[in-house]
Amino acid sequence: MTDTGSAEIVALAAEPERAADEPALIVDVEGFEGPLDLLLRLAREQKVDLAKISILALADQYLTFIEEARRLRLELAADYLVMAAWLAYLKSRLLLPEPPGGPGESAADLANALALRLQRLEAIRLAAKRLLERPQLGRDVFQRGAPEPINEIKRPQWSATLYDLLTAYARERQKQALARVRLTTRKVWSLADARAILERLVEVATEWTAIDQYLIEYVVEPSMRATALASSLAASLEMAREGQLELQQATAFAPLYMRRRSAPVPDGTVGQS
Amino acid sequence: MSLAEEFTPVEDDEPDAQARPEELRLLEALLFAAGEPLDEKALADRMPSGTDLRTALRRLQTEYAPRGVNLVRIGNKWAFRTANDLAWLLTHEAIQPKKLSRAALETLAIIAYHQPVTRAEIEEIRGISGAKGTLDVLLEIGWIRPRGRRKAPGRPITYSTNEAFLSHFGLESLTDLPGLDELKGAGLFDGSLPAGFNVPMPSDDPALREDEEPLEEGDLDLTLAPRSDGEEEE
Amino acid sequence: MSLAEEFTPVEDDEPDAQARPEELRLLEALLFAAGEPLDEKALADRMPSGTDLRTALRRLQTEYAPRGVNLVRIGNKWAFRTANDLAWLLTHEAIQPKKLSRAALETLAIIAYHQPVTRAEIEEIRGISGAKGTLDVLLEIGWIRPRGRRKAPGRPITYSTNEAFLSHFGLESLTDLPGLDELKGAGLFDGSLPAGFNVPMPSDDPALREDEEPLEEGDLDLTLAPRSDGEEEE
Repeated sequence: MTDTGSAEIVALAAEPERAADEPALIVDVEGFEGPLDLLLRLAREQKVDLAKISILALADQYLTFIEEARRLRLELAADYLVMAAWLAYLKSRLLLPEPPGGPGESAADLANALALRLQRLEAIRLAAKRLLERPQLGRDVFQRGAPEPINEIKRPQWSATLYDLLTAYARERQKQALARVRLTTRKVWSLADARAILERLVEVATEWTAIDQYLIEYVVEPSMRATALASSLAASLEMAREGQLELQQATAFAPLYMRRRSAPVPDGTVGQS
Repeated sequence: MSLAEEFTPVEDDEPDAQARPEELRLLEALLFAAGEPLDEKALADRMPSGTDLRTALRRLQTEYAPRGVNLVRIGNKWAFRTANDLAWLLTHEAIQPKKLSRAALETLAIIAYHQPVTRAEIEEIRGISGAKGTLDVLLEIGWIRPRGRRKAPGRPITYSTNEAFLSHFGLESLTDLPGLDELKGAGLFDGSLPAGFNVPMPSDDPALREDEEPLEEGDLDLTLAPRSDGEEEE
Repeated sequence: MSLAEEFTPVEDDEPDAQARPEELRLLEALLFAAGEPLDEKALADRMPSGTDLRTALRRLQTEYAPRGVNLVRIGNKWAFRTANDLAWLLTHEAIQPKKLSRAALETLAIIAYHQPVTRAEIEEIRGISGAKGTLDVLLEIGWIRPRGRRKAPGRPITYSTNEAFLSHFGLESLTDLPGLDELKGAGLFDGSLPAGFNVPMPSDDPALREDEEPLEEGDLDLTLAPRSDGEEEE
C-alpha cells in the first residue's frame, strides 16, 4: 500500500476520460479490495491511531468518495453501496441525540464495532506481510536437491486359502478319477485286434487247438477275458466263413477248438454245436 | 585430474566420531535421503527398536544448528533445510515463486490465524464477498485444506492450513506464526466475531471442534474442483 | 502435540562450532541443495573469492566420513550421498498381494495329501506333465521342501509340505486336512466317484519311509535353482 486513499481517488477520478455513455468502470478492480479496504485507506488520512479514529469523519469521507464515483458514472460493486448505506445510517445515528433506552446497540457501539473491524483487517494485513517476510522454501531455504529415493522391495503375499487348496485338490482328483474310468472302458479287444491275433495264431494251429489257451497267453489281465473271448469268437466265425479255419466245439460252454484249414473246401464245415 | 583424488578422510580430525551413536547416522541418512519431511512415526518404524527418537532428534538438531544445513521440525515432521541466512548463496536453486495476489495472501493469513474458518467468516473479515476464487487458488497451491463443516445453517465448510503451509514458511507449528502474541494481545482475534468464531488460538489440530462435523464423501471433490477462470481473483 | 516442541538446540554440545570456517557452511548448503553433483568449477564460482576449495572440501569430506551421509566424489563432481552401509535403511518392503496360479495350487494340494510324493507321481495324479516349473514356484514361496529320494529307478526326489505351509493355511498338523467324507460333505466332490476312490491320510512325519533315502549334499541347491520361465506352468 504505497498510495494514500486520496491519491487513489484522484487517480480514479482522472482516469476515465471517455464519453459519458461509455460503460463505467468497476471501482474495486482499480485497486481497492472492498469497502473495508477503502475505509482503511481513508482512515490513514486521519493519521491517527485506528482506535481513536473519528468514525463520523470517516463516514463523511467514504460517502464523499461514493458520490464522486457516481458523478463520474463509475459503476460500484454492491459491497461498496451496502457499506455506503450503512455508513449513512450510522452517520445519522451519530448526529442525532441517542434516544434513551432505544432499541438495539447504541450508535457509539456501532461505531466501535466498525473501528474494530478496521483494526482487525489491518492486523491481518500486517500478519500477512510478516508471513511473507519469513524465509520461504524454494526462495530462501532449500530442501535436499537430489533426494535419494527409497527402494521398494515388493514382497509377494500369497492369497491362497485352505478352501482354495481343498477345492483345487478335489477338482484335480475328481477330474482324474473320472478320466480313468473312461480309460478302462476303452480297453476292449476290437474285432480287428482279435482277427489280427487269430491270423497269427492259425499260422501255427495245424492241429485242433483250444483257442482259450492261446488267448490267455495274450490277455494278461483277467478283466480282459470276456472281451477277448467275444471278439475272437466273432473273428473266428468270420474267418471260418471265409474258409481260413475250421472250428469245433463238443457241447455248449465246452472249449472251442480251431485249426488252420489246409485247403479250401467248397462246403464249410463249421463246427457242430 | 581432480584435487579430490588424493583425499583420504583424516581420522584424527574428529576425535568424537567413535562416540557418536549409530542412531544419529541412521537418522541423518533417512532425513537426508528423503525428499519430503518425515514424520516421527515413519522415523521410529525405520529405526532399530529401543531407539530414543526424542533424544536422537534433539542431538541431531543441535549438531546441525551451526551448520549450513539445519534440521527443522515442521508440524510433526522433520526435514533438513539449508540455513535461513544462506539464501544469497543459493540463488541458482531459487525458483521464482508465483506471486500471490493480495486477496489470496490476506485470505491465507486469515485462515492461518483464525483457523478453522469458513468462507463467510473470511469474507466478513475482509469486508468483501467473493472469497471462493481465492480459496480455490490456495487449495490449488496446496497450503489449505477443507477440514470439516461448521454446525451452523448451511453447514459451511471450514478451512485450515496444512503441513505444506508450515513447510513453505518454515514454521514448526502454528504457534510460531509471526506476531501471533501481539495480535492476540490486542484482542483483535476475539472481538465481535460471529458466534463460534472466538477462537483462542489458531489450531490445525485434526480433531474437529465441537462446532464442526466431518466432511462427507464428495465434499473434497467439490472444493478441489478446477476453479472457473471467471471467478479467479488474481 | 509433538514431542519436538520442547526442543531447543543445546549450544554447549558443540564447543568447536564457532571455530568451524564459514566456507564449510556454504559448501554443505550448496551441495545439499544442488539437484545434481557439482564440479569444482561450479563450486568455486559460487563460493566467496579467495576460498581454498581444496582444503574446504577435504575437511568437509573428513567431517562427514563417519556420518550417515558422506561427501563423495563422482567423476569430477561432488555430492552428498547416504553412507553405503546404510542402503538397507532406504529400502522399503512393500507387500504385494499375489494370487497363486491354479496349477501351483493343485500341485500344492497333491503334495499336501500325497506326501512324500515325487514329481512323476504328481504329474500322474494331475494327468499333466511339466510339474517342474510349478514345483519351483512352490519351493520359492517356501511351502514345500524336498525331503528325500525315492528308492526307485532314477532315484527321484520326494517332496513334502513344511511348517510355513501349515502356518499359512492355519493348520495345526497335516492330520487336520479333511478326509474324503468331509470333502464330500463340504460338497467339494460330486457323486460320480468310482468305487474304490480314496483320499490318502496325509502325514508329515519327518522320518523317511522305507522306500525313501536321504537327500545328498547338493540336492538342495539343485532343486532351488532359479526356474526357467519357459517351464513355468501358470
